Amino acid sequence: ADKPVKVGFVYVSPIGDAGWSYAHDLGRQAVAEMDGVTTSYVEAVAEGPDSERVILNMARKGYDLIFATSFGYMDPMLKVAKQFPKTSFMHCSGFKKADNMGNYFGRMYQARYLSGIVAGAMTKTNTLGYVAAFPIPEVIRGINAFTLGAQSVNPDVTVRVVWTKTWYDPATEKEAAKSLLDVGADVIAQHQDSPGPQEAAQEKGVYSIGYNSDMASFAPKAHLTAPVWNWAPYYAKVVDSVRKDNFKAESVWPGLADGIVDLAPFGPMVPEELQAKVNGVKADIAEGKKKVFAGPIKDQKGTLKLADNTAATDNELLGMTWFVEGVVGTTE
Amino acid sequence: MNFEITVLLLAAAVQSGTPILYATLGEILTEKSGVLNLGVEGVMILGALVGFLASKVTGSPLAGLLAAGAVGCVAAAVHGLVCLVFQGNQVVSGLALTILGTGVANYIGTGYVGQLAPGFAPYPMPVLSQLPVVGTIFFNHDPLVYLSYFIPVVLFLFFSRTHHGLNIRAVGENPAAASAAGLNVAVYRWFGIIGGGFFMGLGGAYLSLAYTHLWTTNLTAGRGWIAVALVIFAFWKPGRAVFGAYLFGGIMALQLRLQASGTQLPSSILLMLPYALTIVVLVLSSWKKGTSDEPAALGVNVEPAD
Amino acid sequence: MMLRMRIVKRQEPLGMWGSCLVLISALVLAVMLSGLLLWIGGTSPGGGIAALFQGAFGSRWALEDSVVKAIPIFLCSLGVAVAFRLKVWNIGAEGQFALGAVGATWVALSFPEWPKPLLIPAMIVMAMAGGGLWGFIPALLRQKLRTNEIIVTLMLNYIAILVLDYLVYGAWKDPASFGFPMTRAFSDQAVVGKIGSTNINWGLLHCVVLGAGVWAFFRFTRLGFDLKASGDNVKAAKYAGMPYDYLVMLVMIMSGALAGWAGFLEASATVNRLQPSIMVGYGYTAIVVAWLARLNPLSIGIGSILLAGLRVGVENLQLDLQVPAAFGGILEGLILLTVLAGGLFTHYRIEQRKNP
Amino acid sequence: MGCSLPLIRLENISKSFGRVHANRDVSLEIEEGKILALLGENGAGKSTLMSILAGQLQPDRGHIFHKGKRVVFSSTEKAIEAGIGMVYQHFKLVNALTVAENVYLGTRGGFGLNWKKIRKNVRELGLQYGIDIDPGARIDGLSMGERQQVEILKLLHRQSNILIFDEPTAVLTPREADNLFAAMKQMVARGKGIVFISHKLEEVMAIADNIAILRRGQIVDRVPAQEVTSTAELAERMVGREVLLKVDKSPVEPKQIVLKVDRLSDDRLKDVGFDLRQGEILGLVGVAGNGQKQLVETICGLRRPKGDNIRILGLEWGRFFRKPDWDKTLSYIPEDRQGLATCQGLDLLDNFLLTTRGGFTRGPWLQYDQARVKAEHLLEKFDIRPPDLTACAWQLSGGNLQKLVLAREFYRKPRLIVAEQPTQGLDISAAEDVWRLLLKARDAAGILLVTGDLSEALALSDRIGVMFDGRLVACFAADDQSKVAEIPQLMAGLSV
Ligand SMILES: Nc1ncnc2c1ncn2[C@@H]1O[C@H](COP(=O)(O)OP(=O)(O)OP(=O)(O)O)[C@@H](O)[C@H]1O
Ligand SMILES: Nc1ncnc2c1ncn2[C@@H]1O[C@H](COP(=O)(O)OP(=O)(O)OP(=O)(O)O)[C@@H](O)[C@H]1O
Ligand SMILES: [Mg+2]
Ligand SMILES: [Mg+2]
Repeated sequence: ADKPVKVGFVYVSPIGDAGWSYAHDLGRQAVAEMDGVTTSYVEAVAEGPDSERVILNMARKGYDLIFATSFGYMDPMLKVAKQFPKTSFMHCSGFKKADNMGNYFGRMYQARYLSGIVAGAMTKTNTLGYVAAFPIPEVIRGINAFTLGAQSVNPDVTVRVVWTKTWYDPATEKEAAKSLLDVGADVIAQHQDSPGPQEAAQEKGVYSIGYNSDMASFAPKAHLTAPVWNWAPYYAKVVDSVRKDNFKAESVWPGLADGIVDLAPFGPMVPEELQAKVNGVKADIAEGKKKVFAGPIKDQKGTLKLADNTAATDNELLGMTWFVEGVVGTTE
Repeated sequence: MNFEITVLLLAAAVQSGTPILYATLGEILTEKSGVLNLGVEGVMILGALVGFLASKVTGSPLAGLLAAGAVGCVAAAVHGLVCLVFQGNQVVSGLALTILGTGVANYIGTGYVGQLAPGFAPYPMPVLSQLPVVGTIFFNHDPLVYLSYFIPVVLFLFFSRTHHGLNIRAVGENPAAASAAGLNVAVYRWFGIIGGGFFMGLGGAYLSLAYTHLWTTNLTAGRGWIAVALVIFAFWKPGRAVFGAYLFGGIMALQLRLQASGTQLPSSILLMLPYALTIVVLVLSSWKKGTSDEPAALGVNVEPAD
Repeated sequence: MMLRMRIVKRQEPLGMWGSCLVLISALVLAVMLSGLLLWIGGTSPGGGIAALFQGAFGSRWALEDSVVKAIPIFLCSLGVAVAFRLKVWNIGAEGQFALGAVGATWVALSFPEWPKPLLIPAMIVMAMAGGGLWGFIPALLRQKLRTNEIIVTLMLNYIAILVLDYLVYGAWKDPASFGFPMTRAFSDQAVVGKIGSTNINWGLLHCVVLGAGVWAFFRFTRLGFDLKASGDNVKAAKYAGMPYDYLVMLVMIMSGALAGWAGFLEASATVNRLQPSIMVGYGYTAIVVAWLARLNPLSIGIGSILLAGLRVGVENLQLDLQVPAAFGGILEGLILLTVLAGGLFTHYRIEQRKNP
Repeated sequence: MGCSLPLIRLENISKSFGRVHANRDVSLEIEEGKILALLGENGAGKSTLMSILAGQLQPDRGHIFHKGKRVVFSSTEKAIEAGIGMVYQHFKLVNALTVAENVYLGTRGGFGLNWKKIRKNVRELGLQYGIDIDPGARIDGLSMGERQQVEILKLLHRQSNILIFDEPTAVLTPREADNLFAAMKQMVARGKGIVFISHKLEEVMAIADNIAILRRGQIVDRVPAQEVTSTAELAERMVGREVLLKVDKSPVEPKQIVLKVDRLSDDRLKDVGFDLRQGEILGLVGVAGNGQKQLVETICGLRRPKGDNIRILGLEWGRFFRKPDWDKTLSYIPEDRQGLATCQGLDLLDNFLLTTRGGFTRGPWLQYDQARVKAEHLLEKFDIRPPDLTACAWQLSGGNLQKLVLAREFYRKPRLIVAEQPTQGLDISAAEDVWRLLLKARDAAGILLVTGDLSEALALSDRIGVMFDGRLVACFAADDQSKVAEIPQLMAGLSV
């Protein structure tokens, strides 16, 4: 029989943020259903010393596997991993590894590209709005992928970006969306955890693209689709490997192919042929036939960042801090 | 930015200023009685949560609104208990109320995050909303915005035209004199605290029932503190509070619109605007002194009556 | 008559034991109330409080962790207390902490090769300058333009955090961080190390020295006396020829410098770099501690460890019993309110009405 | 009516604050149409007794009877309802409100105050009693005399029929006082009962029908006013021994100028100028609020003068205050001992150090040990009780606090003394001590004595100045009898 395992999760925000940590916690809940698996978590843990202490305490308390789900947990986790060689560690969104510590992330940008296609096809004003939290690579990458997707069906499209500097503040996010609507955007996408922007789009009678999970219930008339997270299968796989004593500290970055990211069901206003087209691209990406970041790609100033026939490496993607041509906004 | 966008900006200013306006008016009522309540943030967030929950359970946003007002009263009463009965320091009690209120709201609200509740939808005022410019700015909102137009007027009339308004001002200015005139100082201070809490609760509910229709942790995001600052900016006058709240709401809306229209300024700098401007405005308004209605006994506890 | 009791001001202040009794009763009441909340939430109150205590002080590690976390709280709180003594309501320790970290980081990034005995003091000086500047601005505005310092310090907190953001998202971003907002890790010379084999850094020693220094400053120096007197009665201070405006600015600079020092220690000793998550609200906790401790440095030490322990313990409560993080705030708020309310009994007596 | 029941009967009222027995078994009757004067030294318990009657304080024991019926005034509201109105020693007015608003404070009524009508009413009410005040004026713009009229208007508005005046004349010019007495006479003529508290014995003799004397919380004497023949007799009854309101003043040769004020003007002061020499006392008299406060504060460095019009000990104001020596310079004995001269929350040693700390400074350090020795000595010398340096200032009685301030300031061996109401709140024997100290200090210093008490000024001063409306309207030698006789008119601003 499999040995019983204790799995700990460290979250950067309260799981009540309905977003990033919430999505991971759905994964945790799925894992907790497995035989012999017990889970626990600590939420709202600041990156830095607090996280080191929390991870350390989990290790001391005999947790077999620990997931840390924010970039800033990387160095603290590495320190703890060296002290507890018997414990397995997994870090989300980083790049450092140890014998007993792996890292993982999801290629959300692939789903974002698909949502960009939908937005680009549905817009009439050729202006898309994007409410974004913090100018970090993950968000910037998403905006770029979204823009490339939109441009693939509608070369005239521009994407306007507003930074809120908050992950969850529904009122501010909604206001940010409204500011985009006021300058003519007619599809609102978001890298935010609250459905505030969805509401703004619905009230104005235009379209929106959600994030994290299916946000259709918040704005049924506006919600076209949403790139969503689905951590459960991956977490189950890792827990199972620990249970079977064959945990390997790997670096994985699964995408559409593994179902870790996906697109929420289309709203009824998305035409059949568009749906079919998107599904086609989705299949191509999943099969590796199509790369999202494939040259030629120019940045906002028109400098060529990615030459023809080259695809961005994972490291380039992880460290992306520039906007592609067609994005209006700054990365500062 | 063209004319049309400017009008939309002003409309946004009114809306994003409204929750702050409710809270500011509540704080003015409280401070007029001589009590400083720095717990606005905590009271607001409890109002937001309870308003949301009540609306969800009953299906009636109005019930939610009233529940938010009621919980605002209760939360503020904690401050009253500590300051009026136990003679605690008002500054610290207010801070504690913020910590406690935020904690309680987030604790209870954990299970409801990201859920929807019936709320107030935009309701363009018949006829009025058709007016050019003014219609868009003032009469194209939800009912709670319209309600907020009346409260400053009511408060103004209350303070200047009623006995109780006169009495509450006297209590905030000089409790000893008020007491000698036969007034029960404690009763008026309780009234100021609880009445103020009611409006703060409404301000919180505005966030979860009108501005958005959902609950998340830290929904108020510092708006309560802005309200405290605006009271000083408003010289304790309800009319100026309207101006201040819309100004602040306007700057928040403006910095987002600057971004949306493609400015190259870093977002950190733009986000500083509202806070920096609050300081600037505070400095400018303390420049010309004398017109402020600051209650002379603000923050001073009254020794228990013999 | 409805009320047969009346509240009478004490002629003599309540003695130390009486005050302790009041304080302990208040703490017990706060813990009982939050236990009640746990019980309503379906957690065993006894087990919950035990887990909390276990996580805070129950083992050597726990104790060390609590002490480490108490260090920045202590310094911020010491700073806050210095300002509060003069009845200047500095709510801005949070921002002063941020600017202190920024100042120290600037030195650490600009001169990483300097030898430790030079680099560390330079970092401290710049941290104090940064925090001090952030304290000086509200003081200047208060004395010259009569603006309310509560509001200004509060607004400056928001601004300071955005300044920090601006730097770590921009000019100071570590090129190797894959675009994440953090500076390069500090060089070894810029890091305040740990004491022996413990997890506690030498910042503890800074705390002891600074705490004793502040205590002695108020106790033995003339300037300290001036501050004490001005804090008790501004008019009397002016009467006695004390330069009140100058004292307010001095005290706010001191206050900010101490919070800035805390920012330096946090950046150097515990995080080893600057990143936005360095801001976890120590500056606000510091206010709570300063008040609980009645502005006395020794009590501030005890209070910081208590509150730090509370924060650390709450993590254990989450891990073992899945109690939401917000519970820590509830307990903190309750403690503050009950202790505040308990103050009534140290200053007043409740007695039976003699005349019915 | 002709019924013999008194309006109010107090029976065996007792009240203590901690260890202080403010009232002990006091019984008193207030009759219709009569003025009852309440006399007693400072701290005798007069205000306490009247505050109990007004519902501000609750008696520990004893009862109050209103027209023969027992009543309990558990709040001021109850007392007001029963027709009791009090003009407090320290006015209870809201400075930021207008006259009309203050008058209407506490009145019941529906919504919708019509201020226009109310102001008219207030004005008419005042005119009935010869009070002419703008009902729309804010209190903080009014003189002390006008404020008192507002207090009276409040009582009239409430139709109180038992009126209590707690030291009403302390802030009035002689003329204003006469007006007040006229109004009081008019009120008793309409059947109201009045309690009148004053330290000015002549006034009591002139207006009271009955006199009651309190000493240490107890009624020690009760006499009809006609039976008292002289103020001296009254004073003796009050203090319980013969009082000599005189000190020996031997002339001292004035030496160099220690204070020179030259045409000083600001928003309150107008062209004030005088010299003060070592060896003389200049008594500055005037009704409170005529610029004395501003003058004193400017001289003592709390307000900045406009220009170089003040020279202290030969130095310009700015130079002098840049870094004044702690000793042998200027000592200021302010009127407000609790709010200005001391820190109530600090102990006696700290309070001693407040102005003398310059003498105990070494480098950055303050030498507490040395200061303790000196301060112990002073406590003994000035008989300050409790003689305990660790006691806090708030624990001291008014007289002892003043002694502490004097001990501290004289320790500095000043060459210029500004003394403001130095004997206010002190009983007669303590006041005599202070007078002697001042006269003794005159040898080495010039003294500016600001006082509202004319007899004090006359007893101590070598020269007298009169202030009115920010001006020094007259300044003359104290033995110039013709000028002295004009002082009341000068104080009232009447040119003579
Ligand atoms: N609230 C109080 N707490 C403690 N002691 C008090 C209080 N009020 C008055 N006392 C004390 O009670 C005594 C009587 O005071 P009271 O004010 O009645 O004297 P008074 O006769 O009016 O004196 P004065 O002529 O100075 O006005 C004094 O010793 C005073 O210090
Ligand atoms: N307002 C007050 N609050 C608290 N205690 C007071 C107050 N006033 C007086 N006391 C206390 O009452 C005691 C006596 O004060 P009081 O002013 O009656 O003295 P006194 O008899 O008038 O003496 P002196 O002639 O020196 O003024 C003092 O020791 C003081 O502690
Ligand atoms: Mg009195
Ligand atoms: Mg006395």
